[in-house]
Amino acid sequence: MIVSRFPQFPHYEISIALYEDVTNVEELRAKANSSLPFALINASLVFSVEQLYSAVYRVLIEHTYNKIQTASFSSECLLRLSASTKVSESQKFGLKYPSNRIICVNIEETTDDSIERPDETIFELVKGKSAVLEDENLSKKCDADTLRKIYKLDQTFQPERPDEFSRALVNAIQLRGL
Amino acid sequence: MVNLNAVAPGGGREYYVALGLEGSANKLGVGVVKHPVVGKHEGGDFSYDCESQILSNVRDTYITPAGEGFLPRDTARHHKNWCVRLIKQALEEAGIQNAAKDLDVICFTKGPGMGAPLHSVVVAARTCSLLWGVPLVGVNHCVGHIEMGREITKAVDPVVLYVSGGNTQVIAYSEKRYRIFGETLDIAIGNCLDRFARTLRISNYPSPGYNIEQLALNCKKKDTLLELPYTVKGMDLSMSGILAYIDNLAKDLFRDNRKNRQLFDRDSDEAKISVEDLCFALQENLFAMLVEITERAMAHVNSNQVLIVGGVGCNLRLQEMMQQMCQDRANGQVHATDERFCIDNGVMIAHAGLLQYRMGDFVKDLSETVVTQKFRTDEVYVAWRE
Amino acid sequence: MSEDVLAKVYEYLTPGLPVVPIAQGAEAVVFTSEKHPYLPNSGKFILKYRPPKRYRHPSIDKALTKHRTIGEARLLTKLFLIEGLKVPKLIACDAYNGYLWLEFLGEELPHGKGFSNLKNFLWMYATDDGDPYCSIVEETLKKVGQQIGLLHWNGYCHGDLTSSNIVLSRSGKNETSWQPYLIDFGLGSTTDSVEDKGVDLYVLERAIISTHSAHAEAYNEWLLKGFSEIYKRYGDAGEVKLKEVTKRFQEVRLRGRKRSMIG
Amino acid sequence: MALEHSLDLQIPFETPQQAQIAVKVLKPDPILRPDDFEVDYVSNGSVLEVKFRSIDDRVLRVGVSSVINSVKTVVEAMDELS
Repeated sequence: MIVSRFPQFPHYEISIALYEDVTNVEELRAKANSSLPFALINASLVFSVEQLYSAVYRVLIEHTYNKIQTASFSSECLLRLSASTKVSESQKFGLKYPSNRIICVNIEETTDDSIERPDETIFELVKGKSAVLEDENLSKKCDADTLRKIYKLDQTFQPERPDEFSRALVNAIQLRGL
Repeated sequence: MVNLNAVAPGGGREYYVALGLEGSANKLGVGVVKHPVVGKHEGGDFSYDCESQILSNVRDTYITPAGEGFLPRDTARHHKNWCVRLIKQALEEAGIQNAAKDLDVICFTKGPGMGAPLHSVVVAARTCSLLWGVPLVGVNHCVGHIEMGREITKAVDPVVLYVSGGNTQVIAYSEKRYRIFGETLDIAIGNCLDRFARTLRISNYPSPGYNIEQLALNCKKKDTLLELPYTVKGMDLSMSGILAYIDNLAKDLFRDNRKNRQLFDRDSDEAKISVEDLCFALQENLFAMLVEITERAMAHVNSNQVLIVGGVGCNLRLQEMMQQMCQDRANGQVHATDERFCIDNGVMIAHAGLLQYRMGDFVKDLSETVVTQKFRTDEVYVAWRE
Repeated sequence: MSEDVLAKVYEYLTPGLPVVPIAQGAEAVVFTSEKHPYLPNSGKFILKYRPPKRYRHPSIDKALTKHRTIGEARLLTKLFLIEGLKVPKLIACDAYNGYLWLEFLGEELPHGKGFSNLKNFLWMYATDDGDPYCSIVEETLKKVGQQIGLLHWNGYCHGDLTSSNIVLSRSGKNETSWQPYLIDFGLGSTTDSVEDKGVDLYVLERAIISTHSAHAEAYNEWLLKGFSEIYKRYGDAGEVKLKEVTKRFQEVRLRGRKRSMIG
Repeated sequence: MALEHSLDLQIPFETPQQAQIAVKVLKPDPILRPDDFEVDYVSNGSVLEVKFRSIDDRVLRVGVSSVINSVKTVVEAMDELS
């Protein structure tokens, strides 16, 4: 689990963790929409850490300066990952399609700006193996074809390096809805 | 090294005196300027500080009836009628009793401008030159504005916004030329305002632009601005589309065309927009574009000074906006002049022509005095600056 | 730079994200930051802020700021997808407030010659004992022309092509080859208009003439050469379009010189 | 087309010098349509002689009136300013 704060938003603590071989996906799906305070993201649609954080940054920008369009930080995370303005489309990033690799994102408003020791209990509902959240791990197991479809990247776009693919995703996330 | 004292003043005087004649558009202006011989001018670029004294500055404007513009032939006739009288008046006011002895040079506008009016004035200039045996200098009208503006405001090396009936340019000095960094791609700002004033059929006295400015001040709904096309293209701008757009609105307003819902309320059918609102919106939009391209040029040449010249430069709203732009830039300064110098005048031609004369550049053969409608600012070799 | 503008930016960013102002363009103030806005990476990043302009009516100002911030961000993402075209990477976009985060490009030129945009680069070779016609200059200008060629061929225009809006980057201090990047797309557009392209070329030509007049002829020739190379890659169709663009370019240039200036 | 329409003017000045000045003032300006209209100025003693030739009387009239207007300015300047 990684706990961090963005320098521009010191009063929000962002906890992110990647779980593999999750066994209780059905249970999580049932709870995802209502009772869970954190976002559950299908890890196979996350290509890079940059993609993920870029979406979280936009959640906080929208939250602070505009207004978030969904009920909670957790659903807003899915929305901001999506390239489409439709909320229903953003469900693809959740557990709409079964996946046993899940990324959990929790955004918490805090009174101070100190970084706490990771609180491993916040995601304890997820029954799976904690894995390292890093680009190599993500990109290797990522469903690139679906990502291309979601982000409307056709086959003429053939990046030489993985960071260029990631850049295309960040582009789409930053421009969504504008 | 620039030496402005290379040519000694005539008659053993300690100062130069120049007569300037301007008539490129509907203003006929005659002025007399005096430059004292100052030691510092021998070595270095002090062309912005000639310690010049204005001995006289007289002007007569050809005013057309409301709704009408000025045509070249009628304007030329006006200038012919008044030119000699104005020269006489300017010389008297300046205390010049013997022009042959007391003048160093006669300066006239060579261009750009309307051909026939320019010609009317140069005929008088040539005659005076031959009668008195005083040399002639042909001056670029735009350079006249720039040099007069620098002299009055002491702006050393400003970005110049030149806005008048015939010109809209953003200019900066570089390597012996006043170079044009941005300009209108179609009509000039003053032309745009004049033509809109004609559509509104408002008076051309003292000038159409001034009357638009006054109407804009009386706009009652300054918070809700009528949206107009905003057409900045890099450091250039285009205004014909905006004029066409607002002209149509004005015509619909006069025709009482209630189908135009931009103008008339859907429910009450009452006009939502007044002539004052149109004038306000037009000024806000056009001037925002002018200030923006000026700021672009400033950023490009790393300058923090602006000098506004030309007739539209009298507009206080434009000056205010330019001021606000400069306040937000490091050490930004705005220099503007009042109507005596902003509006076309003879003094500016005398001053710029005298700078040229002092660098040894004057007419050697009358064939060089043929006026020209098209004469770009950057064609002039600016010998008097480093 | 006005204190008000800086105060506003510092408040937006909070003390946790310190930035240093490096340039004030006409529209935007540019800052550098050592911190990335959302990644733990440190390095050098650009924050471009379009402050409200007091001089213009609030409704014009709001519309322009939003339109240009979004426009620039959108164009950067589209241009990134064009093979061979080099533009800075978009990191984040906050259109409501007029902020863009971008990748930092370029470097300080040696001997205090300033930041490595094309303008300073050309000045560097024009002053002291530099050779303004050396092969590095020629190569670089051709590459700049190619970048513009790629931009135009793919249906885009820059809208404000000046030598300050072209940044040169190289892989290392000893590397002699420079890669030009087009920056500052606030006035850019998606367009197939031959007129817009002609104006783009004219604006750049004039910028070169006004700031690098002594060598402008050769410089503009090299730029145009690079530009043409891109079009010529596309055979007859390319040649036809190239002719259209260069013909219009000459017309725009002529219009500029001959524009009637009568009141 | 030949320039068949013509008009000669003799304008008396007070002195030969004045007539010479008038020639010098009027001469430099180019004719806008040299194929349609020609004008020639000479001084003969204190008289300014102007010869006009034109393709038709309309062009002739416009040209003559323009020159007369200029001559008026010259004369006025001589009267008032010398």
